[in-house]
Amino acid sequence: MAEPIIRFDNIRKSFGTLTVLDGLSFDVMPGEKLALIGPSGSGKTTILRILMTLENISGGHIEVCGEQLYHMQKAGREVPADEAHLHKMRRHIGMVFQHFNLFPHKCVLDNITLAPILTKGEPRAEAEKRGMDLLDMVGLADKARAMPSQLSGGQKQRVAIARALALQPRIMLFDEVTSALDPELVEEVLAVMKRLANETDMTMLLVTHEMGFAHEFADRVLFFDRGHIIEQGPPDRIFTNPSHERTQTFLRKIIAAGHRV
Amino acid sequence: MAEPIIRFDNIRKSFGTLTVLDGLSFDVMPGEKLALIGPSGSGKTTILRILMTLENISGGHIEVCGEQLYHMQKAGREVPADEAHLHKMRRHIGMVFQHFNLFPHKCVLDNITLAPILTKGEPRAEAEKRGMDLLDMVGLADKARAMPSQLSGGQKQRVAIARALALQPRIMLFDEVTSALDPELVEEVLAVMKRLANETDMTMLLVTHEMGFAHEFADRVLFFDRGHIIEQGPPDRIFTNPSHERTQTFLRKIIAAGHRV
Amino acid sequence: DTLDDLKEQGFARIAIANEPPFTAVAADGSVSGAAPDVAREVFKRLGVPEVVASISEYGAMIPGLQARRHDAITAGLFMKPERCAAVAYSEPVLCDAEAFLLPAGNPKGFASYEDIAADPEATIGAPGGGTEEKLALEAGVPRDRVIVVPDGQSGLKMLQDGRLDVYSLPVLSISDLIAKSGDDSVEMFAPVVGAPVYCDGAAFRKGDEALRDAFDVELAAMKESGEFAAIIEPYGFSAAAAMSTSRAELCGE
Amino acid sequence: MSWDWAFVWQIMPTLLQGLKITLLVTVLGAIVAAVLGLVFAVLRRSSIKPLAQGTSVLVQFIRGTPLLVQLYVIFYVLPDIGIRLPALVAGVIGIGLHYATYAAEVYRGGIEAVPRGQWEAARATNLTMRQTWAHVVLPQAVPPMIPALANYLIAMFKETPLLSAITVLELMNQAKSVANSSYRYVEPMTMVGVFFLVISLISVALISLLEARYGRKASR
Amino acid sequence: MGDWSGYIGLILQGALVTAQLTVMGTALALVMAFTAGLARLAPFAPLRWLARAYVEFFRGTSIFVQLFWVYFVLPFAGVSLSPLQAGVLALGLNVGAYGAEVVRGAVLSVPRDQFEACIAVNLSRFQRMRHVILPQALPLMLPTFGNNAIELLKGTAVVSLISLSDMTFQAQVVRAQTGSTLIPFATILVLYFAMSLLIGAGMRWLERRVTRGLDGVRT
Ligand SMILES: Nc1ncnc2c1ncn2[C@@H]1O[C@H](COP(=O)(O)OP(=O)(O)OP(=O)(O)O)[C@@H](O)[C@H]1O
Ligand SMILES: Nc1ncnc2c1ncn2[C@@H]1O[C@H](COP(=O)(O)OP(=O)(O)OP(=O)(O)O)[C@@H](O)[C@H]1O
Ligand SMILES: [Mg+2]
Ligand SMILES: [Mg+2]
Repeated sequence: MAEPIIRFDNIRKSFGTLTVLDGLSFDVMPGEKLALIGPSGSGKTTILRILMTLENISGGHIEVCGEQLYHMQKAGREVPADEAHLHKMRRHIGMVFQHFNLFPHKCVLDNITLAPILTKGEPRAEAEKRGMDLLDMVGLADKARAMPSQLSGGQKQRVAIARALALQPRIMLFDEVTSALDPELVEEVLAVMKRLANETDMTMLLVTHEMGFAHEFADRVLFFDRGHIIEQGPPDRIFTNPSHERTQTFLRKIIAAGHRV
Repeated sequence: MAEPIIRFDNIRKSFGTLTVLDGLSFDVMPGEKLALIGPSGSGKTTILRILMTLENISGGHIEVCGEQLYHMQKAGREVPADEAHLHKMRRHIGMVFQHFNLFPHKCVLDNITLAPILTKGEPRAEAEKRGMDLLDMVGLADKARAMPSQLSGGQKQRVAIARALALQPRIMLFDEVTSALDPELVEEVLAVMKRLANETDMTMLLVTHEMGFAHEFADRVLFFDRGHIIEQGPPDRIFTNPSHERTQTFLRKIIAAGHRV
Repeated sequence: DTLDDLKEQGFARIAIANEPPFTAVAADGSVSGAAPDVAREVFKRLGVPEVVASISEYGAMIPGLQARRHDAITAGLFMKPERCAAVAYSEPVLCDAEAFLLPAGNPKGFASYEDIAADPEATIGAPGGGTEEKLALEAGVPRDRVIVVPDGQSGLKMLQDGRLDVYSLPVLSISDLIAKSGDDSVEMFAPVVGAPVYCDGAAFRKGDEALRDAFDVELAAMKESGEFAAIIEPYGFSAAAAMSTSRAELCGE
Repeated sequence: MSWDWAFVWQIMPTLLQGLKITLLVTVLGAIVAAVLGLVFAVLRRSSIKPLAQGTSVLVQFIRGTPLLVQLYVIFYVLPDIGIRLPALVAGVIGIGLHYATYAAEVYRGGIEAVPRGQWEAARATNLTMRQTWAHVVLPQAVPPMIPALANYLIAMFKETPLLSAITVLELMNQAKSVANSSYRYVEPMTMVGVFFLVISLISVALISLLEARYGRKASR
Repeated sequence: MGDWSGYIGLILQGALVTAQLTVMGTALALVMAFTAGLARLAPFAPLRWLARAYVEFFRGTSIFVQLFWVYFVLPFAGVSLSPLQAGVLALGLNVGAYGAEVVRGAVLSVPRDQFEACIAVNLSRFQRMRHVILPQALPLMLPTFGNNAIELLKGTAVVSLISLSDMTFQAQVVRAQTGSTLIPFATILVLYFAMSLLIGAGMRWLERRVTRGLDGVRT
């Protein structure tokens, strides 16, 4: 069997006195599509942010693509990773945020090409060609020169996906990417992500409240509560026949609130 | 047959050069529960805001409880309503907003009693007694002295409902009152509204994207597109067998986006 | 009239400068010095028991008088024909010659305002709106080499710091500055060649001539009796000088 | 005392001479303030604690004491320790230093106004710290600062009369000197007021143009 | 010359005058700020124009010119004020003009939602302002008011130029009488700084008081 591409080993994470993750361990295999679900505050976002190195960890080890993420070897000893190491590791990972976080002062195409040009030294012409291909893929080739403020939420999010893809990461993180969107605009974003899931072998971690989509999208579902994996398994089982009571309650509530599964 | 309690007569509303409503007419009977649905930008919110006198109209007449809303008689001639007239008419109408709009500097009970004390001169003790009854009804009697910032979204919205009810209006307006809530919190708000719909004979206008709830709640559904009523009728017919193609498309999209009907 | 008003309120408001020995402010804040002492005594004789002194910039004195903020200026504001046109002066009170404050040894040999005008590098400091500023400008020192210095202490400091080549004030003011500084790197040159001896008087508002005349009467009596000399001579001023000239002469009337 | 137009015309050249100095001081002071302000802002963010705190106290001290007294100190006290600045230079440094503390505040606010999400997006696209500042943060932070900085420029302009206290012959000092030699005060002082009012009204109008321009850009 | 304690006493007397000017000037500035700030939002246009003119004039001209006018020119119109009154008036009107913009800005920055909620519960214009808008706007104003009060404190130094014996003025007197430059100026710098710290601390205390219960609302 192949090696895991992501390995959480006994991860602890506190904010001040609040401990959010306490000894969390799990692996993700290359190409796997993972859905992280669970009640508000259970730590789903924190997990993605830790992977993206937006938060530091308080304890434990994370391995990404066979290398330590937060640690490195120096003179034979393990020391905390420095900025250069983190920079190197971030190449593997891309993230799409709930609130898009597009660069408002740059047009759509520049949003996409900025990082390839700056971080990989791609020639502008080449970066723009690839950028246009990506825009094509997300159905926004005609908006290349638009400013983010001129786009709808759904369009913004599709640009954000293209921006993350432009760096060709091996792992993509999606944090409630549709929950800031008007209901009618959700579908266009989900469609792009579905294509992505089917057509590439990228590893994907998805945090969502759209159970229906999680069902279609994921190979494996992890149900979190208070920082712990309460249960996990293929979506068919988790959604139709959850073994744990807390999972059942959660799903019932979500359904009652009008989200289909 | 009874007189309508609300009568829109040929209402026109423009924002600058954009005409949102163009000759809109419809009646609402006392006690009727109306659901307004339709795509984003079709003018649903605008209709509620006009009724609440948060926007002015550009043309036409509105009658509320048998009196003109935006016009009054002066020396036998019809003139635009002044602030005093609007103040008088607003007694009939209450509104609950998408973002709750609680007064953040007042505790829950004060939020509810402020208006009865100030606008109706109710004695504080009496207003507070009624306020507590209302809090009881929305299930928040224990939060009377909490500040809004200490409440969850669902609790805030229930307080907002109680606040609107405190003035005992004959007409209640609800504008997407659950769409700013976390999915898990939606149900508690809808439950309160369902009770309200069943137990009182208030006239209610509801704008929502929760088709399932609209179905249960409404006596009549109005489907709007671009400021016009495309079709209307009992929810059973509109939701299961819409006659108009645009209604069908809309409902299909909403369902695809994960909202149950 | 004004005198009756003053008698009634029991005090007169006088403007004084922050320039020893014309004025002195003690550590407890009480005001003395030659000019206020004379004014106090004369007003007392006029039936106005108190004077309330406020310290003011030279430039602000005449507008303050015109704006009825003061009833009189007793500040070493020397009589000159233009000033005589702006205010009503009493007979002379304090007389003094002009002096230069210079680096010790007077390296550039300045003896007159014309000498300063002739040296294209030289800068002279003087109080804004004061006599010395006028004399320097009249002698042909260009505007940008006449530095307006707010007070004597600043002038001394600027000279010590080498920002000025010359600082000009009346003799007694300069000698007071030197005495206080205890600094022997500076010295006084006096009297300035070609500069007249000036005398100040109490200055009143135009229109208050009646008050001025009453003031003159008492002042003359004090000069006569020797009380005048007794007040001003301890400060270093000469009573004889004041008595040897007159307003008519100084104002060029 | 009545208003005399002929006198106004007569003193105009002198006043304009003073206005020239006033504007010069304003511009030079603004440059000092802009640069020193950036230094203050950066030092306050420094990871070396004593440096950051020391700067913070210094900034607070300068902001908490009157410019007039600071000018006195720079001009009259500094020579005691061998620093002898010409009046104009002392004035520019004094006013520039004073307003640098305000500029530092604007810089800080502008930088903090860039949403956290922008820093995070920059990190998620693997930009380095320097690239994040140059391509993401500063381009968004600077335009909204411009109106605030311009406002301080005007405030500075209006404080230049203080420099008369250290013998700089700016507009106010020229007016005083004209008044002192003519015994007419109303005209010169009023004209100084008119100069200030006209120039600052024009500047305020320009600023609201700036605000409209950059405000819109910033709200995207 | 050696009588330092006496001269320090003189400076302390000046400090008292400075404190007086600051307190009274701030009081006037507050009144002007609310009057003009709310007038700028009034539904009656001439009132708005008047407030606007006041604000532009006092922000547009320099405090020096205003002080000179109040002190030397107003008397020709028959209004003669003591130096203290003149100082309070000029400082209060000047800082009040800046404060008016703060009041206006704070009121406008209360979310529109809150105005709308008031209409929906049928509060009158006055009730809206009094019970909902101002209580929320006040915490937004306080930090800037604190800064304004410190600006006003610093502005008091300028009144030494109209012969009011405030702290700066007394320092000048002490300097002329003793010949020392460093000591009087260093003393008053420390005193000014102490006063501004005091104002800052007072404002923070006030802020804590009025924001109590609003935690989580204001960021
Ligand atoms: N920067 C922070 N400082 C303090 N506490 C934080 C911070 N970020 C997150 N938390 C806390 O950590 C816990 C987990 O938060 P997290 O955002 O990971 O939950 P989540 O599962 O993503 O929830 P949601 O579904 O609401 O997004 C919560 O209790 C949250 O309040
Ligand atoms: N204050 C305003 N100024 C300008 N245009 C406005 C304003 N308010 C609403 N509109 C426009 O009027 C149209 C109708 O808006 P309205 O908010 O009534 O739609 P809606 O049906 O409530 O949509 P949604 O489902 O998105 O809430 C939209 O095109 C909107 O952009
Ligand atoms: Mg989350
Ligand atoms: Mg709407």
